[in-house]
Amino acid sequence: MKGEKQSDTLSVNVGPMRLRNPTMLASGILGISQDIFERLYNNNIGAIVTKSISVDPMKGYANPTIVPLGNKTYLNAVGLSNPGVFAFSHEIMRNKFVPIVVSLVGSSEKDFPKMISFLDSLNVIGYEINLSCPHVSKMGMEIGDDPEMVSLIIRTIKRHTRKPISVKIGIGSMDVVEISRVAVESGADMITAINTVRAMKIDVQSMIPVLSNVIGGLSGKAIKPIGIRCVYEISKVLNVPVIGCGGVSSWEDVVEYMIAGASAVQIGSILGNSDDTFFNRITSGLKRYLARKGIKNIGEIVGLAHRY
Amino acid sequence: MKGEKQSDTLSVNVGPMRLRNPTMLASGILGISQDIFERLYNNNIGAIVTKSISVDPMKGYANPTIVPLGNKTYLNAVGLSNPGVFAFSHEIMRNKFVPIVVSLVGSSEKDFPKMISFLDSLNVIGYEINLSCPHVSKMGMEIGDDPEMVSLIIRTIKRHTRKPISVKIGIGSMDVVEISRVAVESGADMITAINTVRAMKIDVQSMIPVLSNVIGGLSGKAIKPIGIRCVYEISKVLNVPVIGCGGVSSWEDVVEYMIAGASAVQIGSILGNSDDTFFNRITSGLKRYLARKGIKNIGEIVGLAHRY
Amino acid sequence: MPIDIDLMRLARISETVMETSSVKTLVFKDRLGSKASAGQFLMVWIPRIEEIPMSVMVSRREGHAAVTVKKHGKGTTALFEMDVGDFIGLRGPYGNRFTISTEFTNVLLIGGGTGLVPLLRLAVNITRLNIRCTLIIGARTKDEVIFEEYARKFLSDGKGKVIVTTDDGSYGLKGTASDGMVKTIGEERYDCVYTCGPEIMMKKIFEISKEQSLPVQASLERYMKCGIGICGSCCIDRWLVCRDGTVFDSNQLSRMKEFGMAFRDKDGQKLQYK
Amino acid sequence: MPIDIDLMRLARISETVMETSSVKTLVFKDRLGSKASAGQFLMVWIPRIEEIPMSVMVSRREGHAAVTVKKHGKGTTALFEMDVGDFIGLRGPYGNRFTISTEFTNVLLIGGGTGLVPLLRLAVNITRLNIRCTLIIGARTKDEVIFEEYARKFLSDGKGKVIVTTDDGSYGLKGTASDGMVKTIGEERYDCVYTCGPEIMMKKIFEISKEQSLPVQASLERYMKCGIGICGSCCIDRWLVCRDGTVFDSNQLSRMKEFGMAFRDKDGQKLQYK
Ligand SMILES: Cc1cc2nc3c(=O)[nH]c(=O)nc-3n(C[C@H](O)[C@H](O)[C@H](O)COP(=O)(O)OP(=O)(O)OC[C@H]3O[C@@H](n4cnc5c(N)ncnc54)[C@H](O)[C@@H]3O)c2cc1C
Ligand SMILES: Cc1cc2nc3c(=O)[nH]c(=O)nc-3n(C[C@H](O)[C@H](O)[C@H](O)COP(=O)(O)OP(=O)(O)OC[C@H]3O[C@@H](n4cnc5c(N)ncnc54)[C@H](O)[C@@H]3O)c2cc1C
Ligand SMILES: Cc1cc2nc3c(=O)[nH]c(=O)nc-3n(C[C@H](O)[C@H](O)[C@H](O)COP(=O)(O)O)c2cc1C
Ligand SMILES: Cc1cc2nc3c(=O)[nH]c(=O)nc-3n(C[C@H](O)[C@H](O)[C@H](O)COP(=O)(O)O)c2cc1C
Ligand code: FES
Ligand code: FES
Repeated sequence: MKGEKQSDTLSVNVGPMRLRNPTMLASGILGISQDIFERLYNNNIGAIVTKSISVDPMKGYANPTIVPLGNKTYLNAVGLSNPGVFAFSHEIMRNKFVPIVVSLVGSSEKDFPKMISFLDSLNVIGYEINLSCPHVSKMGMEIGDDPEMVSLIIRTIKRHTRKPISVKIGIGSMDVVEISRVAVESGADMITAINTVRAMKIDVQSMIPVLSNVIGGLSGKAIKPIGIRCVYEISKVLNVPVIGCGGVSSWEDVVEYMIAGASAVQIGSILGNSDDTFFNRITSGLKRYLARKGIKNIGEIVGLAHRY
Repeated sequence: MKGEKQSDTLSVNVGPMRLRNPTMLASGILGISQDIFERLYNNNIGAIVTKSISVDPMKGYANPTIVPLGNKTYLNAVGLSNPGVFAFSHEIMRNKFVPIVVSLVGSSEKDFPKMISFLDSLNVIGYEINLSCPHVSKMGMEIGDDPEMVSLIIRTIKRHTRKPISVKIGIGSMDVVEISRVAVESGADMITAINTVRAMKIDVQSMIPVLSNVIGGLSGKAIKPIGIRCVYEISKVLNVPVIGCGGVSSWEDVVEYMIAGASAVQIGSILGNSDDTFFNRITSGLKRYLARKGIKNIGEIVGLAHRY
Repeated sequence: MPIDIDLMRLARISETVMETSSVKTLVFKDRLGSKASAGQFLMVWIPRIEEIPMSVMVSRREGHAAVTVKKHGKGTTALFEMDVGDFIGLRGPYGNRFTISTEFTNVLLIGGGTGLVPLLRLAVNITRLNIRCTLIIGARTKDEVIFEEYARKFLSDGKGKVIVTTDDGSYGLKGTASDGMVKTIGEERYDCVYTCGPEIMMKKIFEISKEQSLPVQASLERYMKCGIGICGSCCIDRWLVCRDGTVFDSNQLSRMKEFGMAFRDKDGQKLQYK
Repeated sequence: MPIDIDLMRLARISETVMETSSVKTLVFKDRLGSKASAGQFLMVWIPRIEEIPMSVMVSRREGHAAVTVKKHGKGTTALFEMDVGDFIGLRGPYGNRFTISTEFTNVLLIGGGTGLVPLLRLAVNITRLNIRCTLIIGARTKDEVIFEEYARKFLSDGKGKVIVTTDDGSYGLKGTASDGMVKTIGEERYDCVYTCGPEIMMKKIFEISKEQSLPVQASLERYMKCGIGICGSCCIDRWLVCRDGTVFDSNQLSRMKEFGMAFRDKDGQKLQYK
């Protein structure tokens, strides 16, 4: 798959998924509305990953849930608020042309077949399993740090769907390569790395932690070098397509992730600083870069850093 | 210790160490020259932590070893280069007035008594044990992620010195609270959190990882919210003085770390962006803040965020 | 150094004004807020309680901004109970703004409740351009009429006029704000209708305007978490109210299936307006 | 957007000049480098091989900078072997600069080897201020004399003069650069001595100057990793060469115990000059 030639400069194969370009919406960003998905797709995004969906609706935490820290860096503890799989399956029921990956979150392996039964017949190209939300107990990182639970969840999901699944990992208390290995050995088709990194902000004047949940996840520019490292480490060791995520804000960042080993790249918080031309600017930047280097298809740069 | 009143506004007790103000030099920053230590002390720093010293001299990695990433954020893989304990004990032999904490690094528990035998009779106020360098195998994080090794090293050190020791932890593949707990139960007097975070940077034009070691550690502004979170988590759960470190560049950052639970705060990479007035600006900022809040001694703000 | 409007800043409340028994204006020093355009909002942090979007109110004091809050749930009640000397956190101002064409000669502003806040800011700008301006203040009952005195003062001297409507007829015209609208557009020719308030009211106004081919600009509200186009919670059809709005024009409004019909709850579920 | 000099930028070598069999000048487009002051240096990345400090050489081409490298170890050899079209990475320029007083009328510049690089930049500035300037070019032997032609050209027309010394007498004055210095200060009165080159040479020059009460500015070299005052590897006594230097004046030099005596190795061990 790596380096495989394509007719089109930017089209990529991400495991069994074929995308017109390597950009994807990161989960939790603008991720609950079919109308918004269509707008983003019309604005040239490669694919959508939805907000993480749970069996039942979740209200999430009180605000502040999202705190800009400056320099394209953000802290959030949304608390996985989502409309639940029932309402969400209605949301995307009329999806015709958008390549949608549904992000799923659950507190036990039993949650996942329930959700898949609602979603599997819809126009959905795959699932991303969120095992790495750093600030919701019993649903995120606590599961991602438990290899047996990870394995059980993935094996259960694979028995209930033939669609490709990516497992989203984060900086928890297990080595990223080890937890990815567990995921792949249990049947994951792809790995998404990384989720936000556990972090915190205190307002010094009021002496109060700003997030209502006190602790949240760091995203944006600050975590890019960490994400690049994780993608490099995982893709160098494991024979699995990796989807890069964390701090992408320019076409150069997309290239950096792909050279590190990512087959596609998710874009999240930066969308708060961008407009409808964002993905066009990314794709034309990528095309110019490839032309300058004389590269026919962007897949050829995937993992070039593994030489070092 | 927390909240204990002091005659002087900024003086703090950090476990058994008493400092004139809560600022300390982070290990590895300008950390090999007694002349520089004296200059920093004359410029009003509270204490010095030296470069991590090993039994034998270490050349470290080839350059580039330090890569500025912009916005006060840095990536480094110096490779623990240091002159070795013999040369270094000569370096600080004539130390009269600088409160020096020597950072120690080793590849087995046997290394530490050797180094202590050179250092313990010198004018040194304590040791910091670096178990968290994220990019040197067999010396850094690999040890920090092994609770039995951590415990063995600390118990060994405690048998060979009566000086206070701090254990420096990082974001590895063990939970920061758990590894701190192991350290404290093994006899550590203090915890320093955090070291740099494993990260990487690829130059997209040449498609080459910039650090000669490929992977290094992220420091500076980008990691501050992660450091704040770690200090909060550790100090909230464990009854041990915590020394905050990571991304401090202003007096507000010092305050944020202390409210999170730090008894003192180390300052590292930002010194690349500062001049001789830096610590005076920090201490006068702190004094103004305390005056405005009507606080007599800075120790009173330590851990105020634990209310939440 | 340029100031990052996204970084939360603390502001000390320097003055409060009780507008009604459940509506209060809080004034505070905030240079960025003082320069906000009509239609923009601030994300207001009530420490440890909530962070909520609030339209920026005009403040007579240089370098100061204000918000006018109506007691509602947890967040607005806590804000309402704040007093001089208390601190709030601020981000923003965010969002787009009402636009005014210099070719306009007479415009109609229709507000309900705290929806009047952005319209007052707008009215100030409009009168500065020597455009005549009629402001309809809609309320359920006499006690809930706000800003009337203030509006009458600066819409005097031929600059414009103020019409008050109450649902129960206890003051001014009996009827809704849209009833007031029907009456005044029968009497005068307007170039544009600006509105902010309960969505059902705005929907009605939009429909009346459509029949009359009157252009409308409406400032909408949706549940907001980030205020900066990240979370998606404020979406209405394909638009984000925080980023593409809060102000939408007739063209956009007519393409919205959800306007006046449906909104999303805190968890993102779509609910119908009753 | 302001350009961050710390962020590594790639530059393509556009021209090379062989100065001697082991010294080569590489020219590349780099706006920041082209504006460097005399005494400043760039951190030059030779991808996958090394990153090393290099003084910024004058370049005649607008918007271009250059470095002149002497083949030495791994890094300098790789750089020396680079050709037109190859890419290097750049950070900086870093460090302070030589200072010139407008009251000076005649100054002496003494350089050895690639230490001439910052002095050429300085000489250009000095002659622009209509200050006379004598440049001593020190070399071990005739083949190692660099920049003579270039220097003679722009120090002509009464702007100054060039003295070449060779240790073996194969060209110019026989002797070291400091021998040349002794001779010329016997003949002319200088207001200041500027020097860059082997430290033993600079130490000698400093001592001669001290006897004559001549102020000195010397550009020093130490092992550098970061170039920006973080790592401490470049320290000499209480100073950091990358940040407090590279240029130090007589006052500082006289307070240094390590100047001409000791330097630190890659691991930070202090070694004595032989
Ligand atoms: C752009 C904009 C400008 C606004 N300007 C004003 C103003 O000037 N004065 C004023 O009094 N009110 C204003 N509001 C409404 C105000 O934000 C809500 O009344 C407030 O957030 C309710 O919070 P609560 O905790 O009191 O209510 P809750 O008890 O939490 O909820 C009550 C209802 O308020 C709404 N609401 C709650 N939280 C939010 C939120 N974060 N964002 C949007 N709506 C929410 C929902 O409809 C919810 O059902 C504005 C809203 C928006 C979107
Ligand atoms: C401010 C400054 C300006 C300089 N300008 C020039 C110049 O214009 N032209 C030129 O040819 N040389 C210059 N040098 C010297 C040049 O940087 C070294 O010769 C080069 O770094 C050697 O690298 P190497 O890999 O070839 O040598 P190695 O084989 O690694 O080492 C040989 C010796 O070179 C020195 N050295 C090695 N690495 C460094 C380093 N990172 N920083 C400083 N010294 C080092 C040490 O003394 C070492 O013992 C300058 C040095 C400094 C500090
Ligand atoms: C507001 C917000 C909400 C998020 N919600 C989710 C989520 O529901 N599921 C998930 O897997 N990741 C979630 N994330 C993490 C992002 O998908 C992404 O991994 C992270 O933000 C890093 O990418 P970025 O730096 O481009 O934002 C969320 C991030 C943000 C900022
Ligand atoms: C160049 C460099 C070298 C470092 N060397 C060491 C070291 O030897 N031992 C150690 O414990 N930490 C070392 N660190 C980590 C710092 O002590 C500190 O934990 C980290 O940089 C975060 O702090 P900062 O953001 O203030 O730089 C080094 C950091 C840098 C940037
Ligand atoms: S409030 Fe978050 S996108 Fe609008
Ligand atoms: S080279 Fe690092 S401090 Fe000077």
